This record gives sequence, C-alpha cells and structure tokens, in this order.
Amino acid sequence: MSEVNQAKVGFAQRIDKLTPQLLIFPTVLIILFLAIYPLLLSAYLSMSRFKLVSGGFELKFVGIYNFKKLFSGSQQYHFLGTFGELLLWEWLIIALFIGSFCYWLVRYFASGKASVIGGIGRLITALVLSALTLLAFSVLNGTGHPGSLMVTLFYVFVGVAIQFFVALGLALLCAQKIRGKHFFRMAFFIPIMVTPVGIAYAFRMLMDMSQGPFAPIWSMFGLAEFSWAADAWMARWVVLIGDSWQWIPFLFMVLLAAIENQPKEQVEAAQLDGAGSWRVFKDITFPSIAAVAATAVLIRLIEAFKIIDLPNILTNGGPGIATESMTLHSFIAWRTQDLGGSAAVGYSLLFVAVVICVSFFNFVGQRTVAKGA
Amino acid sequence: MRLLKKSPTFNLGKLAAGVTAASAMVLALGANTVQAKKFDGVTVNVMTFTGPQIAEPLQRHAPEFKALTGATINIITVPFSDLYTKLLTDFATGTNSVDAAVFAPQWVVDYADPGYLQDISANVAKDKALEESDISPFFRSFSTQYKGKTYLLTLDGDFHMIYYRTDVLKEAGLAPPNTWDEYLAIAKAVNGQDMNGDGKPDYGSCISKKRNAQAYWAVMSIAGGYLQSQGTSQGAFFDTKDMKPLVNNDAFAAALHIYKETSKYAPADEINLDVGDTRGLFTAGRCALTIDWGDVGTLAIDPNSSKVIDKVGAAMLPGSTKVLNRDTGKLETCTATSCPHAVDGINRAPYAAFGGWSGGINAAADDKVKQAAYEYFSYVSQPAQSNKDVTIGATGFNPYRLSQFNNMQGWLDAGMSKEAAENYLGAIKDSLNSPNMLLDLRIPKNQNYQQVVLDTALARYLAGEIDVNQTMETIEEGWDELNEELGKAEQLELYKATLGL
Amino acid sequence: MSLMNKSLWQRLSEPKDLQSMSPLKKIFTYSILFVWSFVVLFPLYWLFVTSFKLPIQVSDGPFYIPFIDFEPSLHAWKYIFIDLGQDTLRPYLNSIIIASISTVLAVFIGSMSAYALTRIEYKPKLGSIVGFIGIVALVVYLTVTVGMQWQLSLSIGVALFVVFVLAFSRYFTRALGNNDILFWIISQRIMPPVVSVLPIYIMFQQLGLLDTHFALIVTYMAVNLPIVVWLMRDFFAKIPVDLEESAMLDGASRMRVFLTIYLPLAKPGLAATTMLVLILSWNEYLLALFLSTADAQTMPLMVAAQNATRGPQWWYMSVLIVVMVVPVLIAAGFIGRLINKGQLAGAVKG
Amino acid sequence: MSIKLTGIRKSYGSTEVVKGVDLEIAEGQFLVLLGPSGCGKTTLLRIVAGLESATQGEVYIQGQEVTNVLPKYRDIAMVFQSYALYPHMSVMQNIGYPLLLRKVPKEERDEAVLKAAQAVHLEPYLQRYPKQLSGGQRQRVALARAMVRRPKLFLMDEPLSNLDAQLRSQMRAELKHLQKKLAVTTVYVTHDQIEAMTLADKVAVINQGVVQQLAPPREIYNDPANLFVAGFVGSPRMNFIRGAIKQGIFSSRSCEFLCPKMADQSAAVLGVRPEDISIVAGEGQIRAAIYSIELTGDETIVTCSIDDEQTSAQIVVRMPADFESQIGEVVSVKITSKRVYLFDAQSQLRLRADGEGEVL
Repeated sequence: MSEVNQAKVGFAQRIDKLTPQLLIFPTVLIILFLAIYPLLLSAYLSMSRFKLVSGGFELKFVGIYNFKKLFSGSQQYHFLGTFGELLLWEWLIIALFIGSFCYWLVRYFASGKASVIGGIGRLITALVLSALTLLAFSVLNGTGHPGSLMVTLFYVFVGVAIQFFVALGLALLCAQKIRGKHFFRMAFFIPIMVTPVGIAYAFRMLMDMSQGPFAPIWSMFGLAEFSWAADAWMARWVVLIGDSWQWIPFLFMVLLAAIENQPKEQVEAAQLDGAGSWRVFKDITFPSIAAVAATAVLIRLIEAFKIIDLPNILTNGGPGIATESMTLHSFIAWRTQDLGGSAAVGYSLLFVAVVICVSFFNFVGQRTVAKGA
Repeated sequence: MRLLKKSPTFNLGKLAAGVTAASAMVLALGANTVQAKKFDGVTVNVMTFTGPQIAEPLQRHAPEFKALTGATINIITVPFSDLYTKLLTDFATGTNSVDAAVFAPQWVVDYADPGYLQDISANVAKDKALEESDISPFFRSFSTQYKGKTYLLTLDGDFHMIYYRTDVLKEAGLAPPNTWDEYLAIAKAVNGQDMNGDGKPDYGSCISKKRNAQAYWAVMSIAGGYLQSQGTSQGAFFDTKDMKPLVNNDAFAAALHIYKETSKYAPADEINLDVGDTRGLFTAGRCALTIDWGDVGTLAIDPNSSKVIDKVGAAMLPGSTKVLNRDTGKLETCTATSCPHAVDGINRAPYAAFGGWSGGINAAADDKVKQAAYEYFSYVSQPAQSNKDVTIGATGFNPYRLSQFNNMQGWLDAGMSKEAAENYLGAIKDSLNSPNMLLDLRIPKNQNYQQVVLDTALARYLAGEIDVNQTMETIEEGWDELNEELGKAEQLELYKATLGL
Repeated sequence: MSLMNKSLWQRLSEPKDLQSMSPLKKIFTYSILFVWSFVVLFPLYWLFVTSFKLPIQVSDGPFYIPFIDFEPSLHAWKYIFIDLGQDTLRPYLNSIIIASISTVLAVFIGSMSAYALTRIEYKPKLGSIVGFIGIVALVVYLTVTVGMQWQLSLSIGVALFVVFVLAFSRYFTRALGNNDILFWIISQRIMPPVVSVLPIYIMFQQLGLLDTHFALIVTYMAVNLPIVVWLMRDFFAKIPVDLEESAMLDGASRMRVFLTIYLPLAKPGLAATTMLVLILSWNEYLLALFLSTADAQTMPLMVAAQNATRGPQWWYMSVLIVVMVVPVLIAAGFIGRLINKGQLAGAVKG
Repeated sequence: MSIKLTGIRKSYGSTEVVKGVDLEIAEGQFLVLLGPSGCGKTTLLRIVAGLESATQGEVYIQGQEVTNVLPKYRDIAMVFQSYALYPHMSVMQNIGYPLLLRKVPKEERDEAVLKAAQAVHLEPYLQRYPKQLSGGQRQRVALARAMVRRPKLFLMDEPLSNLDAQLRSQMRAELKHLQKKLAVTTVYVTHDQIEAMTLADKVAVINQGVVQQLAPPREIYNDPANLFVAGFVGSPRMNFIRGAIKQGIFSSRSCEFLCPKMADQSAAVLGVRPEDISIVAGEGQIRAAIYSIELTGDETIVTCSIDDEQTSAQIVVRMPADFESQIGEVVSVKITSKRVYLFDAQSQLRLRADGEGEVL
C-alpha cells in the first residue's frame, strides 16, 4: 500500500470512528430542539399565568395554582369529573382492584428479583391505577359525571380494545385464501388516509338523523326524532366509532402483515395434530404475532391519548362536557388564551399517558417479546 | 433560511426570482403610460375567518381597490374558532405578519389595551367618503370605540332578533311573540306541524345550543328582558356597583328555564346545532321560530338554498312583564319606575350580541401599510359598496347604515318583497333605536367569561349534568374567580366604561 | 374411522381441503368482508356524491345516486378549483411539498438512528447529557431572553459543548444504554401537540421562519422521528448481522453498509414506515394551524375552514376531502407494491 | 397402515409439479422419496398428509379413499424440515401439544411425553424453550412430538438436512431403530441418497414430478432403471461416457467396450460406478489423464479427464489408499466388474440385451 493510500485510510478510519455519533446525532438534536425544549418551556408555562401587556405578553409565575384548580378547584368537575356517592358494593369492588394491584406489587418485591428502579416504576403504576380505579367508580356511577380525564381513558381503553379486536378479526379473515385479497386490503386501508378533520365532518353528515344517508332507516325504527348528540354515552360512542373507523386500518395492516409472516409449518403441524381453527389461532398464531401486536397497540395507545379532532368537530365536546377529551380540554383553554391552564391539562395528560404507556411497554410488551421468537 | 442559502437549489431559486423580477420590470416599462398610484407596491395582509361570509366581500373588493390605489390586499383566512388566538398570538409575540384584521368588536379590549391596535380616530375624522354620520350611532360607538378612541371600522351590523314564519303563524292565528312566554306558547302550538310541505313534522323553535359555538348569546337574549330595564347603561352582566355577576337570581333562573324549555319544541339534536345548522333548518322551512343575527333575513331570500322566500318575519327580541330587582334578587312586575322603557308593560332589551364584524389595523405595521389598510376598510364600508353587500346573504354583512334601513330599493333589487323588507328593516330599526339595548360584554378576557365559563355551564345544564341553581352558582363562581384573577376594581372600571358610565 | 361419511354439518363447516374454505366459513368470511368494505367505503362514497350536490339537495334529506335521485352539479368543484383557484392550489402544493419532504427526511434520519441503535452500542454518559441540556438551555436563554442572534448563540453553544465533552467526559461513569435512548426517543411521541405548540411557535417566530415550509417540514420531521426510529429498528433487527460483517470485510464503511445493505434490504419496512409517516404529516392539523398563516397553509386547514358561520359548507368540504385522499391513494399504490416483496426472505434463506 | 396413490397430479397455476404418480406402501414399510430439490417429492408428501390437495388422482389410506379428507382425520404425524416447533412452548409443552388437542388427561399426557422424550434422549431438556436447544435437540423434539401420540403414519420432510454430518449419521441410526421398533408406516423425503439407502425399505426415485423407479435400495443401486436413477444414486456418482454401439462394440473417442449382445445404437451412454473400475498398469478400456487425487483415509478418489464428445468429461475411480500418481499422468482405466450399464442417450432408458438382465 502506497503512502498516499495510507493517509487516505487514516482519514477514512477517523470518519468511520465518528460514524456512530453521526448516525444518531441528527435525531437527538432534532428531538432536543423540537421536543425537549418545548416540553421544558411548557412546564414553566403550566406554572404561570399568561398576561397581555403593552407591546407583548408576560408570564407570571403562579406555582401549582393551575394544577390545583384542575384537581381541587373550579375546574375539578371539568378535569376529574363530578363525584357521585359510592355505594358499599362499589367500595368493595374498588378495594378488590386496589388489593390486586397491591398483591402484584408484593409479589414482585417477594420474588427476590426486585430492583430499585423496577420497584419505583411498579409503585407508580400501582398508585396511578388505583387512583384511576377510584376515580372511575366515583364519576361513572349514577350521580357522578366523568370529566375529561375519564372520558379520555374511555376513548383510549375501550377504543383501542375495540379497534384491536376488529382489526384482528379482519386481518385473520383477510389472511385466508380469498378472492379479491388486494381489493379488500387496499379498501380496508383507505380510512387512515382521510384527514381526521375530514373524517369528523364526514361522520357528522353520516350521523345526521334527519338528512344523513341513514335517515330513512332511523325513521323506520321511529328514531327520526332521536338524537345521539343529546345523550352523553351515545355521543361518546359516536366519537369512538369515528375514531375506530379511522384507526382500525392501521392495526389491521400491521396485524395482517404479522399473520402472513408467521411460519406456515407451525400452523400445518398443529393442523396435522388435529387442531381446529380456534386452537390454531389461540396456540400458534396469536403467540407468534403477540410481539408485533403489542408494539402496534402501544403506538395506537400513544396516539389515542391525543384524540381531539373528532370530539371537537362532532360535538364540540358536548353535550355538556360529555365527549371532551383532555387534548380538547387543553385546546379550548388555549383558544381563550388560558395558556397556563392549557399547559397544566397537557402536562397531566402527559403524565397519565406516560405512566400507562410505560407500564404497558414494560409489563405487557416486554413479556410478549420475551416469550415470542 | 440563511442556512440554506449556500445550497445550489437555493441559487436556482434566486436565479428564477431574478428572471421573474426582470420580466416584471419589462412588463412594468411596457405599462409605463399608466399613472403611478398612491400605494403602488404596498401589500396589506388582512386576516379574517374563512368565508364565504365576510371573507368573500373582502376578497371581491380587493382587485377593485388595487385598480384604484395600487395596493395589493391579501386576504388571509383562518377558521372562526381560531381567529381570536391566531391574531393575539401574532400580535403578542411580535410576529406581526398580519397588518390588519376583521374581527369581533368585543375583542378590541384585549387587543387595544396592550397597544396592538392602531388608533384611527384622526383618519375617521378626516374621511369624508366614509360618511360616518350615516352609520347607526350604536355601530359607530360600541363597535368601533374603546376608551374614547376609535380603533375599528364597522363593516357589518350584528345583533340578535327573532325570526318567525309568517305563513305558519298566520295559519295558526297567532301574532309574533312579545314576551318569552308567548314565544314558548307559539312554539308549543305549531310544533309538529309540517311547515315545508315534505310531509314530515317540523319544529316550533330552533336555537343554536351547541357547545363552543354561539349558544351563550341566545341565553343572554332571553335573559336581557328580565335583567336590564333601566336603559343601556344599566348593564346586564354585572352589577355596576360592585361587579357582582348578575347570573344567580330569579331573572337568570327564569331565562335558563325558558332556554331549556324551548328544546321541547326543537329538533332532538338541537344541543348539537350551531348557528349554521339552525340557519340551514330555518331556511329549509323546518322551524317556526328562531333567534339569530341579521343573516337569516338575507339568507331567506337566497334562491339557491331557501325554501322560505317571503315567508319570514323578523321582530325585536321578546321581553318580559317582570324584571329583576337587583337588591332582592327577585322578579317584580314592571312598573313605571322599574321599567321606564317598557311598552304595554313589557320590558325588552334587544341584545347587541357580537356587535358586527369590524376592521382593525396592527399598530406595528409600516405607516404606508397602515394607511392603505385604513383606506381599504373605508372603501369597503363606503355606501357605494356596503349598500349592495348587505343585501347579499353570502357576504355575511348585515345592515348598519341609516341609509340601508331607509332606502328600500336595494332590498327589493335583492329579491325581497316590499312587505318583508319593511318588516325586516323595521325589526332592525326598532332594536337599534331601543334605549334599553343590551350591550355585549366587552371587558378584558370576555372570551373567558362567556365562551368558557358561561358556555360550559350552559352546556352542562342542557345536558342535565347540573340543575338551574347549580348552573347559576357555577357561572357566578367562575365569573367571580375571573374577576379576582384580573383585578375586580379594574374590571369594574372597564365594564362601566363600556356602558358609558 | 369413517373418513368419507361426513354429516351435513361437517360438510358445511369443514373445508374440502386446507387450501379452501368450508361453505359456512366462506359465507361468513365474504359477508364480513363485504360488510366491512361497505363500512369503509360508504363514507367516502357519501363525500363523493355530496361534492356534486347543491346546498338545497343536502338540506332536503338524503339523496343517494346522482342522475337518479338528484341532478348532480359541478358548482362546488367549480368554486374550489376555479373561483378559489390559486387559493386551493397553493395549500394543495404546500401539503405535497411539506408532507413529502418531511417524510423523506424523517424516514432517512430516523432510519439512520434506528440502524445505529440496533447495531452499535451507545453508552452516553449521564454527565454529558446533563451538560448538553444545560448548554441547550443556555443557547435558548441567550436567544430568546437576551435577544442574541441565534447563529451566534448556537455557535457559542456548540463550542462550549465540545470543550465540555473534551474536558470532563472521562470523569463521568454512569452510562445509559441503547434501550434508554430508544425509549427516550419514543416517549417524545406521547407528548400532545397542544403542549408543545406555543414554544415551537415562539422558537420559529424568533428565527423569523413562521409561515414557511421550512418550519412545518422541520416540525413534522421532529414529530414523526420517534415512530420511524421505533418501526425501523424492528425491521433492521431482523437483518442478519452476517450481511453487515461480510460487507465490512469487503471494505465498506458503516455509512456505506447502512446505505447499500440495510436500506435496500429493509425496503418493505421502509415502505410501510414511509406510508404511515406520510399519512400522518399529510393529515396533520393542529401544528399547521399555528405555524402557518397564508403562504404555508396546508389542506387540512382548508377543510376545517369550510365550516363557516352559515354552517359547514358540506359540498365544498367534500370536494376538498376527496381531492385530499387522491395523492395519498396514489402514493399508497406505489409504496404498497414494495411492502409485499420479501427481499429479506431471499437474503436469509440463500 | 398401507398407503396407495393413484395418478396423482398437482399443478400450481400452469406449472405441473407432480405428473401422475402411482405409489403403494405396505403397512410398516419405510418408504423414502428420493430426488433432487424441486422434483415434487415434498409436494407429494404434503398431498399424503392432506396439507395440499391433489389436482387429480386419489389417495388411499388403509384402502379407504381420503383424497378430500382433512389432515386431522387422517391420523398422521409429520416432522417438518424446519421442525415447526412452537417457539413459545417449552419442550414438554411442544411434545405434549398433540395429546392436549386430543384432550388426554394431564397425568397420562405427562407420562406419554416423558416416554417419548426418553426414546429420543431429551429428558434433561423438558423445561427448555426451542431457542435454547441445539439443532439436533430440536430435531429430536420434533420427532418426539410426532411419535408421542402413536400415529399410524409418519411423514418426514428432510428431517436431517439441518444437522451436521456426524449428528446426521447418528440420527439416521436412531430413526431406523425407532421406526422398526414402533413398526409405523413411514414416508420419508430426502435428497440425500445415503439416507435413502440406509433407511429405506423401498425407495422411490423422483424426478420432475415422475417416479423414475420404485424398488428396494439395493435394486435401485444395482439395477437402475434409467440414466437419471443411475446418476443420482451412488457417491461418488456413476461415470458416464458417451458414444455409440455398433456391432456389439460400444465405442467413444477414449473408450472401447465389448457388448456383443446389444443392438446397434447411434447415441448411447455407458455407465460404470467408480468402484467398478480401476487404474491399471497394463491395458484398459479407457484412456484418461489424471486430474486430481483425493485421499479420504481408507481409499483414494482419483478423477481423470477423458477425451469424450463432451469436452473435459471426467471419470472418477476409487483406488486403494496407497495409490500414488502424478497429476497429468496419462493412465489406462480398466473395468473390473460386470456391472456396466448402457443407456439410450435419447430416451435415457436402460438398454438391455434381448431377453437378458445382464449387459454382457
């Protein structure tokens, strides 16, 4: 090798040594500037009041005032909800839930594999879940009304569950040998391409009981003079239907790919051994797609917490505050220049979402990953 | 973008820009014979909400204005619900990408106080073509002035009225309502009749009650007659003595009751209708009564969408025979002293809800731009343009000039029958001339008082989450909290100022 | 063993062989698939026909089929494309530019990091991270509060960081791992946009970049990076290490390995990720609402804007939603082809 | 359990993979389907299993037609090439899974699993997961899973192909032993002719979807039916020399061989196995130049170039371990056995002397 070449190699090597940094730095920098920095600034915002002053604006530091308002002040009904009187049996069920969270904790600490961070993580998870259980029972019983926190959780848990099962069912059907596979696959994917704002308006048209396309059907059932928008739960379900319509395609595509990627011979072996479709699904297919499914559900969970366009456009959060999600709550506060209040709601959402997503990731996602493959 | 300047693509862009500029110069030389105009090369960015209403006439007049003065008017539109924040963010952060805007006069307090808006008192005083004296006094003062200075130019006149179906009421042998009880009675009597000949039962009353929309104006329209009886300067939102919210008393309770009662004779999903929906229903002939701004009058004669051409009557908002005694919090029957403005024992307080779209100018813009912006708003507002615009439903502009009320011809040209025009303009005139007109809230953060606290409580009340008393307590508590936060004394001072005290 | 004597139930419920479906299952499958196709396609059909309706036909109750129960009109299309003309095309073009560029950048940069996180072990020192955040805070402080020129404060920050790392990094011992970095990146996606929009707005305002394509491209890129990193990591992890090692023995640098081996092999995953990110940035509303005013306005804003005080202009809105779906459908058609090709399978099985 | 296939054909789209196969396997027999990859042998096996349906033809098990019967009713166990172990189940669960599906009570199941595990020496690994096992262990799990429920028919799809050479020969012996012990009819697919020779009771050599010859291993080796079988079976493979037969003499450029009873043939191929020829000092039938010499330990494999119609044709000779020579040296090769085969170069069929089985 000539000298010139050696110099070149030296330079190339230096570049090569730097490559690991070069590869990851753009991402880290972009996220620092456009995610971490806004996050820190918002943290400050959530502890201040926004005030207009001559020629600009001013942020007055108010400590935890904005949060206090949400949790125990004038916005409590809005954020947490209106509490109802809990009956004895409801207390018992709550106790049962909390007890099971405690049992889960105790078992972890008794397992001998407990670490400090793991322990703290599980403790936070258990505490938040207990608090949410208590909240759920107090605001969902006869005399209570859920606030934006519980409504968001309803959208997240019920919505994601429904979307997952429908998507799984469709993916299983589409994974069979069927005619027109490409058509179904493409068609089923379309809803996710429609802008959420558009979906919300489209559903407003469709759900119109007197001018919408299903109006004749409603009036056939004598429902022409019935309005889903006036009933809290109906309105929430309509929002959920719109959200599901949009997001089932995403889960559908991911699950379909996973099902089609599973080793065929495992299924055949089970079929030879006499397993029917249900056994094949339960024992072979599902375990093999569990890891992918967990990731997809986690992505969906993260997005579901941010639901805003549908309730905003379908009902503007009404009737009352029945369909208002936390993001919408935050957005409405934003719109009236209550930036501090808006950021406080946003931060509370961030906290709940992080605890739930991280718990899911650690306690459900990891398990499937460990078992699978 | 400085970072990008080194890249070759950017140079290409520059080159392209150069070529364009060169060709533009050639064109300009060719057109040398045309005289140079006052505002050549000036561009004014005007923001408003997305049309066709309001934005449409602004866009339509822009080329005319350019031909006249050379100024380019660039209309930027954002959704209505985001306009307030969008403007405020633009002003407050010093972005100043917006040179002028057309917005609700209520917001002027939030914009003018920190000095974002240009004081145009001097311009208005000098402006002959504007014919300011032709503008109805209410729109001249309330819609444009703040603390004695003029910040806005009126482009539109807005307040609440009721509309009724003349044919339906006639058939039922009923007169237009004078009190809210009569309103309810009529709604009840005609509810379920087929009013547009499609064989399906229609509704007695349609009022926009959607949350985060326009519901909170309607409830004040009802409450006005119960709350305010001593003339405009009495105010109906707060007690001018101590800034005590006037929302927890028998008057407000009565208004809430009526407000909810109207839902019985309304579409089932009224709770999810915004004003656009109710207008659609009314012009489709599906409602006998509605509370709305001037728009319905012109929309009803639009042959593209209306099925009720010449079947619509307008009237001043109904009133009440009982009014609030602010000392006791109880309702008392009208007497000569308690209701000096009552007619036939009925106290009415027509509600100047919203107040009409008006144009304001960013104080931080260049002088030349500010001048051009002013002249543009003036141009749009001048009778030559405005008198035609207000008769077109699609513009969203409603009459605000005396000449518009008095000169019937424009309305007849637009397709209204003489009778309807008289009725429509009469209702507007009656409302405007009322000495007991109820002014909209115009103190700092009025958005928070109305759109957040009042609106949310109303929505929960309608949804059955809380009862009348809880509703009133919630509103009172929320308003008190805002008062405390913003300074009770200052708010009271400003409130009194808007009432002319 | 009575193999051939099937009961009627068996005949209906069991397939002839494993390649076909039983009659019952066939009926069940196809009926569900068709029902769902209806569920999926009907709203779009409804939007499509609504775009040809006159206002009065919309308010008069449901009409389903053009020419048969109502006379279609092109008025809405005319309004959107001729009357508005430039005002429609500009946001349309903006959307195309912003969504495509930000998607390409996000996918490329994100894949780079995803590759790095699967194949290179990082041990960022806790101390360096804290130092870095401190310097970022300083830069922001200097720019926003003190009002220093951002180029200047940024270069000060970079210089300080280099000095800091060179001088102190060996004293830090507590290190994080790849999974920590990964989770940190993902967690950024949990943040609701309402929380971050004002700071981002202020930042771009300070840089004088509001209402430019650049601001939206960078923001969308940042918002979508976590998803790219996350998805691509799975795909990269499946590529056998042997391939990388053999390329490196042949003299390829890491960057080259990434560009010529990993990216092409992960094409199906890359396609799927691109699709998802493209859709997310194409449809984004809230950030666009705040970061753009006129020049950089995107299509979702235009759709939302059709809800005027006269009520939603269903016909205009329908036109816009329909034309908004078209480019994504076309992109999906192209990108979708890549998804099904199992190039990886070929590489692994030989 | 006996199996009969009649006229099985299978096409995927327009490509026909199996072109009319008839086969019969007697109860307890070990049948090996031998052929190069892509010859259709795996498809045939899957048709027997019911995993694929034949386009034409019938499958009979125990005399009953099962062509359209689902696999789960056929009582068949199969070992896949990839083993198809369930990654999320332990070895114990994997082996026990077929019994679980048959709702066998737990104690009984565990006992059967243990027994099967013992048979393949897996007892120490019962609690492990497949990914914690070596290739040979996985293969044995698959085997145990197949035999645990005592099926009437074993199907194996190249079960040994993923193992290293030593393990493979060991497993071969075990398989043979197990099959004889359990006396289960077995169909075994492989492309490895040593497996076929050592395991089979009968071998079906398949090429291009057609059974070329169905016979016991010895017969396949000693009496190949055609050029393909002759070439495919045997390692090192049979030497072929192209030439023509004229008046009882096969002659090519480098070789002359007497076959007095054969009819004239303008294009013929002479085939002779490496062990049936030898490099001699004196006169031989074939002239050749030494190309390479490989010592395997107990013998030496010598490859020689011959001057054939095909350029650079080669023949392979098995020589004793002490054979020594130089590359490039020209030698004569002598046919030392009577096992010389002649084939028709066109039809590829074996040429036989009229009325006789032997060539000479």
